[in-house]
Amino acid sequence: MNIKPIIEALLFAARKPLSPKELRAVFTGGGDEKPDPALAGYKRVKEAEIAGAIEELKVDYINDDRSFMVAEVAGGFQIVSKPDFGPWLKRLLNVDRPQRLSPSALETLAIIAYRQPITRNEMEAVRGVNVDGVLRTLLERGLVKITGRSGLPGKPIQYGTTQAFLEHFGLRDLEDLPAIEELRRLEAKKQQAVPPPAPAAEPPAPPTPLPSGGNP
Amino acid sequence: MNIKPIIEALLFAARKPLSPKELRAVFTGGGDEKPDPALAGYKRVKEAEIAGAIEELKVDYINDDRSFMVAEVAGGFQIVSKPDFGPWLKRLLNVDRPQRLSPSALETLAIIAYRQPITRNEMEAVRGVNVDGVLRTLLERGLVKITGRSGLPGKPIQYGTTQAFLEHFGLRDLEDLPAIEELRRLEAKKQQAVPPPAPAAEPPAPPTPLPSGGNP
Amino acid sequence: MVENDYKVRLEIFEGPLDLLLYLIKKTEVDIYDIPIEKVTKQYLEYLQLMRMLNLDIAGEFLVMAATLMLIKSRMLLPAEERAEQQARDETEEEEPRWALIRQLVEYKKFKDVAAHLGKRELMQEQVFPRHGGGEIETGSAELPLGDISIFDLINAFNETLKRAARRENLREIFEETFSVSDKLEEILWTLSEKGAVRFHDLFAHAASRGEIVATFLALLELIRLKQIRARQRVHFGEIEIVKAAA
Repeated sequence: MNIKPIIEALLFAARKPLSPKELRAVFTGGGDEKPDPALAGYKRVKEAEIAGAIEELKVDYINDDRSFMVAEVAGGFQIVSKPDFGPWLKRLLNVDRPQRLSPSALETLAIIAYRQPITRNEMEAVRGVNVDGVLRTLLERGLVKITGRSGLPGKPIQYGTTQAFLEHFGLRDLEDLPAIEELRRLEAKKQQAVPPPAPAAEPPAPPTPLPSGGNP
Repeated sequence: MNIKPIIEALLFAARKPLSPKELRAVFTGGGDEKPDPALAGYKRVKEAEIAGAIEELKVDYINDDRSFMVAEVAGGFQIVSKPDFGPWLKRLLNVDRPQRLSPSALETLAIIAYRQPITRNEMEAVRGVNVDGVLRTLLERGLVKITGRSGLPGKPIQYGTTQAFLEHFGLRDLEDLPAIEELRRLEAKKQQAVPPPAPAAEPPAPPTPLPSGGNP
Repeated sequence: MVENDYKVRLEIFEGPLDLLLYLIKKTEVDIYDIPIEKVTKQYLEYLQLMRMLNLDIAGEFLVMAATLMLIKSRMLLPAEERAEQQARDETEEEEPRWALIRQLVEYKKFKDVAAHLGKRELMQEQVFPRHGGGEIETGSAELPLGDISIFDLINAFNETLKRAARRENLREIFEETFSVSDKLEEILWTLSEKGAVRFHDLFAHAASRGEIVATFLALLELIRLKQIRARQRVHFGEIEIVKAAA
């Protein structure tokens, strides 16, 4: 009946430092509605035994030169990474953070921001290339969302920017976008003067060959 | 210049599985504004070296009989507790792990996993029943996502599996599913050979009244 | 449409194909050599049983019954007529019996994979990452929001309709049919991307009254299914739609 491996697993997975008392409560099974019979043999584990096992673990990690150690924090024990690795872990957080947007993602995002609500075809008409992958990235990053459906034939989905978009770019609101008024006025004039530029609405959506599988 | 301890610290501290690529990004310091000179010596670490170090860690934990192991999940590596300690950890964490999936959810998920991107009608053709409710559950649980639209008439929505799907089942990647090659090939052949049979998808006419009982 | 979507389904079998597989297994025959007559008889008996138990029989079960009857009737044709029929089948479409067998074989493969996934799920349940897999505390705790009543929702909906009426004067009115189940998906998708969304944002770009109604029905349905919750910081304030806790 070796409790060390169990304690190791418990300290490993715990969300906070565990005191010997809390560890003991796990062994005695306090609060379990239907106690697992496999765990019943440990009911009489004493706090001193638990403290002893923790001590052994401490020594194990030192002897094996692991990158983590058993630390005593706020009256409890916790497995934490050694301070030496701090700079690396800081970098990891950077890597963990979503990467910067690609130029084509930015371009598409700008089109959406200024012309929302806008369908995929309309984006493609402006950019001149397929936007499937880029659009999916933007949706996944939460910068763009589905806002509804257009009244055009086939009722294509329309997209718009999100709150996260504003936050990401430090904008107060959409009006905060550079020269949006000017762009809009330009657009309005165009629609009045010339017959609507055909490309935007027309292209009967080349059956967009979707890249298989999800993207990262 | 031993990278193993660094990788151990990184895997230990990360909140999600890390791929060799992500680990390498930590070494090369991508995205660091003011690179720490102490870390500069590792810029040229190769993915193969990283994979090798991970392999060593794996063996270490096995030899030392630790309560955790290096698992390969969703294209990355993660240190997780061994399954043997599951009952203890459930007690400690008092977790209500997400409910297990129903048989029909598992079936639908299997079809999506192998045939993605796939439309709802295509799923129903394989299962022979409506998948509305099940599909909604899968979307809600984040195991499945919308990946785009098919080029078929009506542009039906297409679905695929997510990263969370791989994590939920502890799969390395989609290739980790049994006989995935075989099931995919079946599909490819069918599409070449015969026009797709449209079985259960569109029940023709009202369901014919049943003749009572079995007649010889 | 809503009722159809949520029709209670027979739980014992996952569908007609599942039932057929069960019958084939029970009679211990090769899937490629199904004794159609026998299996059809058993299948129909099962449907009878389901009726007697007052179980709601999904339409798919009835469609399959019709298919089985069709196959059976063809097999009863005299030999020469059958050959004729087969020739016609080859030119037109696949013989229904082979179509069914192929569907069964394919379905069975996925069913096997599903069983495999079920095992993996059980195994994975025993494995824990650090911090119990929970999010590490970020410190940006949400303000507690009070749950709101259905009346608050309807009020908000009224507001939206009024605003839409104003919009419709300006815009063209599109005759569209928005399906509730599409809206369900859009809402769930939006929430899975964003976590929460303001009530009005859901309607902000609605093109027509029909779309607003569809969206609203989808919202009610999701609340009923306890998949989402509507919350409000202050009375008559902005309503927020969030995913229900798992």
